[in-house]
Amino acid sequence: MELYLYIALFAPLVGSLYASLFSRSPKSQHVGIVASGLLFTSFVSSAILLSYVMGGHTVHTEMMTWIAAGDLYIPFGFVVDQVSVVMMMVVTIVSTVVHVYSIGYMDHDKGFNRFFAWLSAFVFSMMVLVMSDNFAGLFIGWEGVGLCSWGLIGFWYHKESATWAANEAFIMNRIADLGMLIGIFLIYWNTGSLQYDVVFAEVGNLQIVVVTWIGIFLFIGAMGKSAQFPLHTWLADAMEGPTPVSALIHAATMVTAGVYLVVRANPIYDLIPNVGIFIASLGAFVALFAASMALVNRDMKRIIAYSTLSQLGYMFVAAGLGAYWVALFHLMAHAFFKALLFLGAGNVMHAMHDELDPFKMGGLRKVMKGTFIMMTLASVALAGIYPFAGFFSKDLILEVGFVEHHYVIYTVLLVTAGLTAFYSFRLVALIFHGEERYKLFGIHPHEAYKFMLVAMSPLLVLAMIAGAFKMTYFQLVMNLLPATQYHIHSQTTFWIMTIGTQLFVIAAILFAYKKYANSGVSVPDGTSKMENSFVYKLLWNQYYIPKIYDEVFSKPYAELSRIAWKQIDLKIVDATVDAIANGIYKTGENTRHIQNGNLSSMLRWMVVGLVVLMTLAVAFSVGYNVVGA
Amino acid sequence: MEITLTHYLVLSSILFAIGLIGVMRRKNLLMLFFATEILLNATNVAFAAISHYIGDLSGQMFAFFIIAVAASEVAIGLGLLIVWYKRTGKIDLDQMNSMRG
Amino acid sequence: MIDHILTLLIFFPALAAMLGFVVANNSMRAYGIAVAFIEFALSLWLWYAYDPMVSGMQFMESAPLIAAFGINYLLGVDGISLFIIILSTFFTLIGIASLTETRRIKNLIITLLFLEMTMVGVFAALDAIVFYVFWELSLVPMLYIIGAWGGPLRIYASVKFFLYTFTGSLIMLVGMLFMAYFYYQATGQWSFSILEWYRLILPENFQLWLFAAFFFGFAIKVPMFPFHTWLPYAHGQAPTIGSVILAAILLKMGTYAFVRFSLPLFPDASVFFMFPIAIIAIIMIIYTAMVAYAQEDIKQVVAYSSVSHMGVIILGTFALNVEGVSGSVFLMLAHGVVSGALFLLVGVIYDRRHTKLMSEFGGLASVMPRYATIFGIMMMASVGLPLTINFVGEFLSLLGFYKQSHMLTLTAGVAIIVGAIYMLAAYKKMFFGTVTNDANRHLKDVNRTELIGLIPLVIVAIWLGVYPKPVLEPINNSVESVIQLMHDKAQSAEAKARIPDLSGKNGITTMQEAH
Amino acid sequence: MLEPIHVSLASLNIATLAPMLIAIVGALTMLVIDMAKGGLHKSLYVMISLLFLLLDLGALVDFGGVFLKNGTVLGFFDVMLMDGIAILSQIIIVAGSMLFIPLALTSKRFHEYDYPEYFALFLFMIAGFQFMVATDNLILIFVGLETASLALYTLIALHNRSKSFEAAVKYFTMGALAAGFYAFGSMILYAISGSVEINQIATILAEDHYSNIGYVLLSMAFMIAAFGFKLSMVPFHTWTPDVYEGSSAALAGYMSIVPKIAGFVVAMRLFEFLVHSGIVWLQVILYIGVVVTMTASNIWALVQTDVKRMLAYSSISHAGFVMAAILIGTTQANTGLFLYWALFSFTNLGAFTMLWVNRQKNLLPEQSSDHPYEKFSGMIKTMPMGAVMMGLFMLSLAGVPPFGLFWGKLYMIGSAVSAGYTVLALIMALNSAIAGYYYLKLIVFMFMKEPMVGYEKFYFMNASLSLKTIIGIAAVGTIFAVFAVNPLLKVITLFVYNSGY
Repeated sequence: MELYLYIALFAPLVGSLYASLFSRSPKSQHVGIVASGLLFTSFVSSAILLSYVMGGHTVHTEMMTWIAAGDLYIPFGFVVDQVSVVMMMVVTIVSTVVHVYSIGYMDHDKGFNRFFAWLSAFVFSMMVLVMSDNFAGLFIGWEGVGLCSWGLIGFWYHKESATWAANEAFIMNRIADLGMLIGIFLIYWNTGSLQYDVVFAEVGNLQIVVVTWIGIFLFIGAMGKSAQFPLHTWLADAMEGPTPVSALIHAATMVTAGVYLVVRANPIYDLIPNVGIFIASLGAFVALFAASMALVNRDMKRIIAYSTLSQLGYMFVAAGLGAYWVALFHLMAHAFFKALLFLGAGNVMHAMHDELDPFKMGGLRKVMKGTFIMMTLASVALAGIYPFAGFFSKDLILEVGFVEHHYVIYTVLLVTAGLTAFYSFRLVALIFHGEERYKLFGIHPHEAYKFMLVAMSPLLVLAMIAGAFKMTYFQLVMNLLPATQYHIHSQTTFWIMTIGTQLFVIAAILFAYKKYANSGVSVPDGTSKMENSFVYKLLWNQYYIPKIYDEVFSKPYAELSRIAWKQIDLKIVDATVDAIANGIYKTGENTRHIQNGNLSSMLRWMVVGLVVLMTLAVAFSVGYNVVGA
Repeated sequence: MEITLTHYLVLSSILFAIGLIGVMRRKNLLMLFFATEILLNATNVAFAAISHYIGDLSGQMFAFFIIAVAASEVAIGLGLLIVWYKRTGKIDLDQMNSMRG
Repeated sequence: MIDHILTLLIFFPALAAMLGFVVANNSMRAYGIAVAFIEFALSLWLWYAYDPMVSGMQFMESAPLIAAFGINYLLGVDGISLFIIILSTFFTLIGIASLTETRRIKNLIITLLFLEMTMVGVFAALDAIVFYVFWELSLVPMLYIIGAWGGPLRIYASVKFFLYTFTGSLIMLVGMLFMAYFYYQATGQWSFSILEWYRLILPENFQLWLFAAFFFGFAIKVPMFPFHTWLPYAHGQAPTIGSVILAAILLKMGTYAFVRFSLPLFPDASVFFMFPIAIIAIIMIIYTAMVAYAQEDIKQVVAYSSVSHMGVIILGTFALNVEGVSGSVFLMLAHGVVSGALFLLVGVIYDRRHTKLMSEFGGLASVMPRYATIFGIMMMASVGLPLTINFVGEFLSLLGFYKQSHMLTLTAGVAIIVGAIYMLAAYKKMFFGTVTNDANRHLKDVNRTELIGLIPLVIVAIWLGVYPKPVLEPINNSVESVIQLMHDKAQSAEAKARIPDLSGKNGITTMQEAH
Repeated sequence: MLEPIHVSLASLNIATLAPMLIAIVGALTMLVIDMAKGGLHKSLYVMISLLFLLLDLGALVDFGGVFLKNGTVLGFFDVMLMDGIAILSQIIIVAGSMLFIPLALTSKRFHEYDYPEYFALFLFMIAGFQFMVATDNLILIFVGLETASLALYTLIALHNRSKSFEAAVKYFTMGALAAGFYAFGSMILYAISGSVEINQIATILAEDHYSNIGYVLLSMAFMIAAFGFKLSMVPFHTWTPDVYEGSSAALAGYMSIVPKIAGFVVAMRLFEFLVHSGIVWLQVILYIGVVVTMTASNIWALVQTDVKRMLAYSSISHAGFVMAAILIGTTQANTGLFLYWALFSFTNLGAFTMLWVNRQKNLLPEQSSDHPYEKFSGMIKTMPMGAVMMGLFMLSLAGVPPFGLFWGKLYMIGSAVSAGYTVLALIMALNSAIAGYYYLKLIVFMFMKEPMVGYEKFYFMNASLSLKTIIGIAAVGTIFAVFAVNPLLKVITLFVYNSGY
């Protein structure tokens, strides 16, 4: 089985290296095919491993030593257990799909080969992240995905906005990584190891305050990667990258790494329920917060990104409340339908020549039937309509909130579910229904390549039927995660809740259709009453948070840096050194006239010297006598 | 009044002081040389006197040597002075400052 | 020959430099490469012959020099110095091989070979005075390199570099003399041997004063805030080769000296000064990173980033535990490789455009893709991405210091954020966007000569990031004996507590036993 | 009536006079040769001087052997005192002179070397210095001092330039004043102790428990003034730069070494017994004097525009540095003094010879002095070997290891440290750093600037085989000093320790 482990892990790396060999040459189809093929290999290996793990085994290997100093010992160790294998499956499925899809999507791009190098490298990093058997290995993957995310967001490096977004993403993630790093340090100095098994065995013996700090710092790391408030702004900006990237990295895999971390570290978070409640509360807040921003946004990809953010909030609610398996389940389901949604959006973008404003589209269902169906179904799944994947995973989270008696969280999530349905179908309605507003802009949309649609189909299927695997999945992960079943004891309550939620959601969908699927929709010009309302502006400007960050952090930092250089470094530190040197030199300049070359004054200096010496002699001897007497 | 050693020493000191003042004040090279001679001879007076009062000859020896040295000093000094005078036509100290700083 | 390999390593380049006066101008580069290559091969042989399991000094050589005053020609390497020696020979080779300078190349190569002698000498010396001799002597070739091949302000920069470091070293010299005097008082013998000094346990207040005296010499060399201002000038004005050697090797002398002298000689003082120095290190890390962010000149960015990284090294050194010190020694190597490579890279663009102002560039990624890639890799290494060489050192250094202080490490950890900020910003300014300056439109990508220098560095940066063990293990073993020595010598209760006791561990031999 | 004194020839121990006599005989020989046949070439006189100095040196080495076996030798009515430091300093004097005398063999003709009297005076001067150090009799010190000084004044003046005369007159006048100080100081000592021999004075004063402390201090004030002049301590230093500038580079280099060592030895004899007796006043004065001399002259050297003048100030600073040995007064410090001076001789010899090499006959209209810094700019390009040599000497002077002076500095600072003079040690170290600047300035000019058009031909104007040889010797001595230090230290320590210092 170790062989499959290594194949699953390194096949993407090989693909990446292969692609990077050609990264400077013009587009070559084979690069995409090889990379996709290798990813498929990886997927197959993962699948084999899955079946093996389902047989009740796990695979744990240690490839080689990485860092060993003092008592610290960090190997390149990999583990395939019930949790990681689920993640491996998600990662390899989505990335295989995205790879194949990208062959079509990046067809006309000059950086085709480079794209695949980065993309496969990302998958490799992600695999390292999920398969590592220790926190340091996790951190390698953690940073690796950050790097690839940087490279892919800024893939079109000639665009200022893209590179800016890339740097923003990297730096914000770094802020969180610091927290993660500190968490790792705490773990090491308190348990003496970074291996999961050792740490989790040891963590119960630690003081609770230490565990709390560990939990907090690790979660700070998770907040960055999963773009939780207040480190969320990068995710929306990251949409500057090519759409397959958004599908893979910023929807399905990388952003869920934070959730994975919390799930993985469940023995730690189990000990600190207070931190868990904080996580859950933050998750609930982010769910609502992000959904609210999605309501008014006019950028197709950003809407989906906010939706992702919102769904991450859901996952954190589940993880925070101790329902780790639920979180992981939603993670999986979400990966499928959200990736699908993004890829669909990619098709639309292609059709619309990179136009992102849904108000400028409309009526596309006629020309893009396949995409229309896929996106609609994905949105249905996202909204959580029975029997699609979202229903099983999302409703479960609501139930968890209810069962754990966190009614505020429950209410927030319920409202968010409605909002989710509304903005999802606002988008669908604006893109595919109503009048063909794009004609105003002289665009001639066309459907994407057929193989791209075919490539997307596995995701469609999974988005539809993933819920059916719920019990299988539960059986699998209960070996590793707390196997709590969340049942609402009263059947009546259960049915009222479930049906009520469904009705609420459907109502939201219908409202969205009513408002946006008619022919009266026009491109907003900023004059309508709604657009000038305070709430709209607040949401439109993302609660002014990017602006605040710019004003409070970026600009002062730049200004402070300038002051540090020009005022402190040059004018104080360096000037002091120069002043000492100049002072010495000036003293020389100012006193050299003592040597004026005149013999008389030279003689006088000698006599003065003598007189001074004599005076001192007399003074001293008088003093000596006085003291002596 | 008996002349004691102190008187000699005071005389010597006064002479020395005169010499010092001369060295400091004189701008004429020749007068400067005179002043240095006064300095040396002031010492001679003291040496001779001390030698006499403590009954030891080395003081007088010292004085003789000083006289000899002073004589050769004058020889050198006058030589330099003459050359200087021939080159510049002056023996004024204030003219002598081509090197400074 | 293996018994005198260190002597050979030190004086072979010097001898070759002498003979180099005879070589004709147009063949000088080949000669230089040949000599540097032989020297590098010798240093690899040293590594091969080195026994990584022995923690003490190996290849020791001793000859009386000024016996009457206890000065001996005493050489030896342990895991701490071995790799810095190899780094020196490696960078001399790379520097000469990728040399693009054409003016008075003969003088330049001869100077570089002399410089190599001093560099190897510093790290191989086990006698304080021999150490000091090479330490000071290294200033001279660097002075000449900056002053003769540098930019418009080269004279100011070189004189500042020389005088600043010279002043610090002289204070250090007084400290060394004191140390020798204490040894004399204790034993009745003069000795400047570091290993002999290790056996001396000094009263704490003496330690504090001596630590301070040594500190001046080391801190200016490192350079530590606020003694760092010579560095931007030196780097800004120095030719590429000068900056490369300066950043890669010469700065390491200071940090190396901390490990070699300050820690084992003054364990109590090291503990006493740990927090003040950590605060200075943090200022170095954050403040200089900010200054780097404000720079307009790419070379200055790299220069200030050096100071920032040196802060992490200092922090690791003063973690006073095996993890931290090993990490800081490893980071010395890592920073050498990475900053050396970055300076080489800056040199590449400078050779083409004769400017280093970032505003002159932009969009280079499309004009010079290979250049952008290598720069990107090195930038990521500099930022400390895992699986690159810098990460191992940074991680261990910070990890080590975390044992001593939570808050300070948290603050120092900001390094990974601010480091990313200035580096990414600089990279964006230079490489991203569209080409706006016509002068950049037809720049040639890196050529073969330049690749000869850059490719090995890329390989090393990744190889040692993925598999640091061959280097880290000997370092670790030697550091363990240093830490054990410190623990044994420490007198104050706090020092005993702060410095871990490793005597329970297997395979630890203290300095004395190994000696 | 005085009783006739019977003196046996053996007890006179005439041999103690041998070294000086050899020099004097040499001088007379040359005068005789000149009388017999005039117009002979200077090389003859150079070689004759060298031969006699060699004999002189041989005699001294012989005395060294005797000293190591039998200890201090007294002679000639116990006026001559051949102790360790006398022998050591004489060796330095004679060896230094031997290295300087070949500098007369320049390729350009200089007026003074045409006179055989020049060489005769040179040897007389050496004899004077030898007398000065080989006695503790104040009279003989005075006579030796004046003999040497008067000869030196003349040598300076013989250079036959307007500036030389000015220098000679200044030196002479101030020297006469200093002689007056010396005489008066001696007189006071004689008055309170009734003796003119330093060791007797020391004994008498000690027996007396320094009851006349006021007078002792007064006499010391005069003595410090007198020797301050000789050793060019601030503020008695004012003659130094002018005299160096006025004399030829060769003679200036000579003056920076030989007269000073003679001065140091006398200062050691005169001051150290008082320092050891715990006369705080003297310690304080010396401390201040040392620090001020070192620092002030360094600062003034910074602003010089002429290399020779810079070297003049630098040698003041070095002298101040070495004066610290007298303040510290331990065997280690005194050993350091001799070691330092021996090493300094080599380096300074080289530096001044380099100046001498590029000395031109006549100044260009825009030149204000013989050796402005600009003259050296870009030297590496036109005369690489010369530039490397000069750079080497500058580095050595700055105290960059492993060149000669570093070891001297190391040992001196080490002795300060051992004697507990921590602050002094730091000041000494920091002064080296300040000094680094002006030495570096010359290196900067030589290595980092472009050559001045029209000056190239002066670089090597005056070079000749003998000058190059001297530079070579100096360079070898400077570079390989590290190997000489150990034997030197051993010998010097032996001599100094056995002389009771």
